Amino acid sequence: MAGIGVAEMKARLLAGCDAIIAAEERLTEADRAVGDGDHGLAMARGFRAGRQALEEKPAEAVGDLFRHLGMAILTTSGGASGAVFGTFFMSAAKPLAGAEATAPALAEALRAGVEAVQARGGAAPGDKTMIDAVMPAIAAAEGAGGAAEALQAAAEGAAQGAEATKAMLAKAGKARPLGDRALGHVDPGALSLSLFLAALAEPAGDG
Amino acid sequence: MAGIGVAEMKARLLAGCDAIIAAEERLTEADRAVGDGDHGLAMARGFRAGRQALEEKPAEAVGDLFRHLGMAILTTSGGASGAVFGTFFMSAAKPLAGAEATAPALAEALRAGVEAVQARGGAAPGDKTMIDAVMPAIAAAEGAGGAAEALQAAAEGAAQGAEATKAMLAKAGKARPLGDRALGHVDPGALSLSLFLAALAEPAGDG
Amino acid sequence: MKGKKIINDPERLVPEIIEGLVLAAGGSLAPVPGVNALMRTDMPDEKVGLLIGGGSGHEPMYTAFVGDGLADASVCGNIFAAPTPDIILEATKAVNRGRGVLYVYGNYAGDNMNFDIAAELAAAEGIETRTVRVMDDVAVARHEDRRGIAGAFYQVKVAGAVCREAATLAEAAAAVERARAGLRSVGVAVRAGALPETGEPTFELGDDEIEIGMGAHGEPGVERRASLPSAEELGREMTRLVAEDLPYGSGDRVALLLNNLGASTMMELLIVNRTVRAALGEAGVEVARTDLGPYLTCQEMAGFSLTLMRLDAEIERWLAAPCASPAYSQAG
Amino acid sequence: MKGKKIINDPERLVPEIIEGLVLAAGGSLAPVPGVNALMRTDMPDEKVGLLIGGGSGHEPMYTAFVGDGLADASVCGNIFAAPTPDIILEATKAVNRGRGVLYVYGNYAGDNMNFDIAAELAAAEGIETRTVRVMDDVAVARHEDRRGIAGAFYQVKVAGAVCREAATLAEAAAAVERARAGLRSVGVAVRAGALPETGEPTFELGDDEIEIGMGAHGEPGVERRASLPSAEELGREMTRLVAEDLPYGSGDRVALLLNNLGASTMMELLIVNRTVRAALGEAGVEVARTDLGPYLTCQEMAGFSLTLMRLDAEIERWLAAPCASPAYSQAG
Ligand SMILES: Nc1ncnc2c1ncn2[C@@H]1O[C@H](COP(=O)(O)OP(=O)(O)O)[C@@H](O)[C@H]1O
Ligand SMILES: Nc1ncnc2c1ncn2[C@@H]1O[C@H](COP(=O)(O)OP(=O)(O)O)[C@@H](O)[C@H]1O
Ligand SMILES: [Mg+2]
Ligand SMILES: [Mg+2]
Ligand SMILES: [Mg+2]
Ligand SMILES: [Mg+2]
Repeated sequence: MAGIGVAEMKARLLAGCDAIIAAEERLTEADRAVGDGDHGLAMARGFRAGRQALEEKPAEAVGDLFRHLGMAILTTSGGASGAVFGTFFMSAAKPLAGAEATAPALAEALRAGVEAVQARGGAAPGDKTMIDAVMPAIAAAEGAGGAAEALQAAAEGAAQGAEATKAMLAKAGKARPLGDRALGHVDPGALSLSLFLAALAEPAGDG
Repeated sequence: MAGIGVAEMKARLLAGCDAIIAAEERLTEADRAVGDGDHGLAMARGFRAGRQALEEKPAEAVGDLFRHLGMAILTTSGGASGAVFGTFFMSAAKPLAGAEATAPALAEALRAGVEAVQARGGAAPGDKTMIDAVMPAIAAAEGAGGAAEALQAAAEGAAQGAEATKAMLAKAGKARPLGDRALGHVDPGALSLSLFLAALAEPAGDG
Repeated sequence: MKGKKIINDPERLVPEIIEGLVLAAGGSLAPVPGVNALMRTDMPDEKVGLLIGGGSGHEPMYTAFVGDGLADASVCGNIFAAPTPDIILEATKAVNRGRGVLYVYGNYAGDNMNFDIAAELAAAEGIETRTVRVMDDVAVARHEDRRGIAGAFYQVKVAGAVCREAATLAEAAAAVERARAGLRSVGVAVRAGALPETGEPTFELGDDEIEIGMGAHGEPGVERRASLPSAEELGREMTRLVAEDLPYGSGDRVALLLNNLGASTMMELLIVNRTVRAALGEAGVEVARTDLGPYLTCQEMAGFSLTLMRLDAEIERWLAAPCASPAYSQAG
Repeated sequence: MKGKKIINDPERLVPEIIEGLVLAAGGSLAPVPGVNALMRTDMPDEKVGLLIGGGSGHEPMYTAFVGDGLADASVCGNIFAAPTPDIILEATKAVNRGRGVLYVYGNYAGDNMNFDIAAELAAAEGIETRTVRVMDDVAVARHEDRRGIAGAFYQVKVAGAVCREAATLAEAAAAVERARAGLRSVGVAVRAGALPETGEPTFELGDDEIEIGMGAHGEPGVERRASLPSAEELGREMTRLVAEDLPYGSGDRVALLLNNLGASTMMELLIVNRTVRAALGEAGVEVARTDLGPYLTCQEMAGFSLTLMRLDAEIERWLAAPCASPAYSQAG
């Protein structure tokens, strides 16, 4: 039941950033359907800055990585996603104070992140936001034995959660006034979160 | 060598107005190529008003008809064409003071009209304006025996004159700054004048 | 249709907007060092600060409404993206003169969260802030979800006058809230604008379609129509949507704003104004002032919005108070 | 692309524009009875009259620049068509206060002829008139053929201040001529606007093409380019075209106008302003004031124009003089 150390987590987080950057157009498309069409731009901007912070800033604990990533997103993305994902990663940092992240700590981190997002933005599960991708990720991660397994489970949970947002009416963010026209469309932030977790779940190469 | 009386000239002028109104799109197209694309609109507006004036206003002399037509155009067309065609018809009225228009009087009327236009707008023959359709019309009409024949000749001259504007560089009006890009395009006002004269040359039905 | 914009590096739009605006302002505005924000250079020493802002791309709103009698500073997010908390915090510090800072901005999830984070950071540095969001868009049913659209002009104008004379931040916030209570707008989209970074339209609208109630970023509205109605029909419908919402009625005195969303013509707005005035007149609503032009745009989106603000003697005085800014100036 | 405009009867555009504007002006403007023209309601008894106008469809120019310190009346032709002499004559009579009337309008064949006819009719009624045409467009080589574009704003502003203080018509005309001598502009078209009556674009321009020097009705310019250059390249080129024409040079003090031709964004104009200022700065030209926005539009044409007016102390005072109109107001 090995934990994930700073070096490996850094490599995984970098892969997560790359996944977001690569998905820029897809995310923007998703936001054009239900929002104002800038989600990919904002996310790519934020995660590029996050990538740079991860590479440049010293990290002793795994949580330091999450804090650097969150702070970079918060101060460069802008928009709803900057505040949401920035808050999410910065708050997820707290349960990861050690040099290794265990499975329970990772589940705890996701929970701390989503709770902070809820406190910040007032959205609830079912409102068709990235929260709906995080919730099933937490549930899935909680049952996992090892840290890598937890990330794997979280990724699967997030993917299902993102998919499930298609059936939801938007109640938060720029898609809010869409009403039932948002039906059938995935929430852009939920999609981002699931793509990020999917990349995080891939075992890191020799980064 | 019969002259044309008031009733017949009125019918011919009405036909001329109808020809302009019917050519609205073609005239606008021509102006889109070398000017601001409103010539058809302005001419149709003016000649519709001219048509109404011809039908409603009393005319004792042939020249009265031309004066009514010119005044209506001057006060409704607007733009260059309103001033030009309004001035043209109003000034053409003077040599047509009698109840019948003879061939020499018609040639004289065309000349009076074009001289007034030149004085008003400062354009010279060869500047790619309606003047270049009037000039050959005058020359052709001057050789004619009867009034109907004069109109026929004028129409032919105007058609050739309009055609010849294709080879001219614009020096007046909104096409002026076109330089050699105006080459190959007919001058809209010259086209109007030739269409009007062509309809005028048709023997009137029992109008 | 793809966008076709006269720009340089799409990554540097916002700093270049700020640079161009500071130059155009001829000395009355200066950048807030290090962040995408600008402020007046003639800020008095004792004053409740007024900070406005939001995503860029809606110029002149918010960034060009900075100056005496209007905002003290504005913060500029990226195109259509709320500004980040660090920018807001810096600008807050720059305009705080010991009496705290009032935030006025549009009610969008992103703006709310980023300004709220900044407010907490400011509080941690001992700076008091208060927030009165613009939420005038009647196209959204739930009141607390209403977006802030062109009514921002009247709200910023009132806030500017209020913050000039208010003794305390709380007093200023209460006054702006009172004025905001009578502020309602609705928009209509006729054609989409394009995101300058990608050239892509921000939303899809058929060649003949229009959407009544569409938001300033192309957020969906209340009714999509298959064809463009006449100015009279549209003007009546939009007046009805706004007037019935508050409602405005007989004896009310209002300010009327017809805002060009970008590519519509002043000709169209003037033609619509006839109908709006006729409809308001029939309802007994008296128009005390009319503003008409591009106040809050959405790139080159075609369409307009209609705003009414209910007046009383005090609100009318605030609207009429002198002000000077690149976007709007008014004699005393 | 077909136009998509919020209008009613295409035959009644101009009277409806006037009606909407008179309503928006809240009592400061009134129609001239019976013709498509409007005038101020607060016209003083003794004053040189100032009459402006031209084809409609360029709003706010000319029709919305009527008021104290600007024009006394404006005459409105149909869309892009010079007004007819009868309209001009009526408006001339309406604003003549015994000191004669100055005509300021764009140098186009149609306007020249119609105003000249009106001037002769006015003379026959004993009213003296003088004419100072706007002819700022450097895209036309021959000086006397130069079109009047957005520089009209500065010329009307100066004429408004001058006619407010001049004792005689001749004095007023001479002053405006003197200011006009230092006025130059150039435009660039990025996309065509559409004629409201037909929905057809006023000119053809490829999806990627632009045309530098294009006139306000789509009259051809000096250079068509196959692709859109950067704001920096375009701003430099346009500044060069204008600055080299007068020429403006080291030590000159100028007013700078960046005019939105319709559907361009303020964002773009601000970005261009950076470059214009840099280029002028390098040439030693000092910018005393900047105006930026839609002053003379061409329906929803995209593009902008750049205008410089050389200043001396007197011209600067005229530009700075107070004025109030629906399109432009300025405190004293
Ligand atoms: N209150 C909120 N709580 C959680 N997530 C939110 C909230 N508001 C918005 N989001 C997320 O942000 C995403 C939109 O991000 P983005 O398009 O970048 O910002 P904006 O809406 O400001 O344009 C949404 O898809 C949603 O997942
Ligand atoms: N100075 C002039 N003298 C004679 N004809 C002229 C003159 N200026 C313009 N025209 C005629 O007017 C026509 C253009 O008319 P129109 O398009 O209706 O007016 P505008 O140029 O004001 O848009 C030109 O094709 C030309 O024949
Ligand atoms: Mg978005
Ligand atoms: Mg024309
Ligand atoms: Mg956004
Ligand atoms: Mg024209």
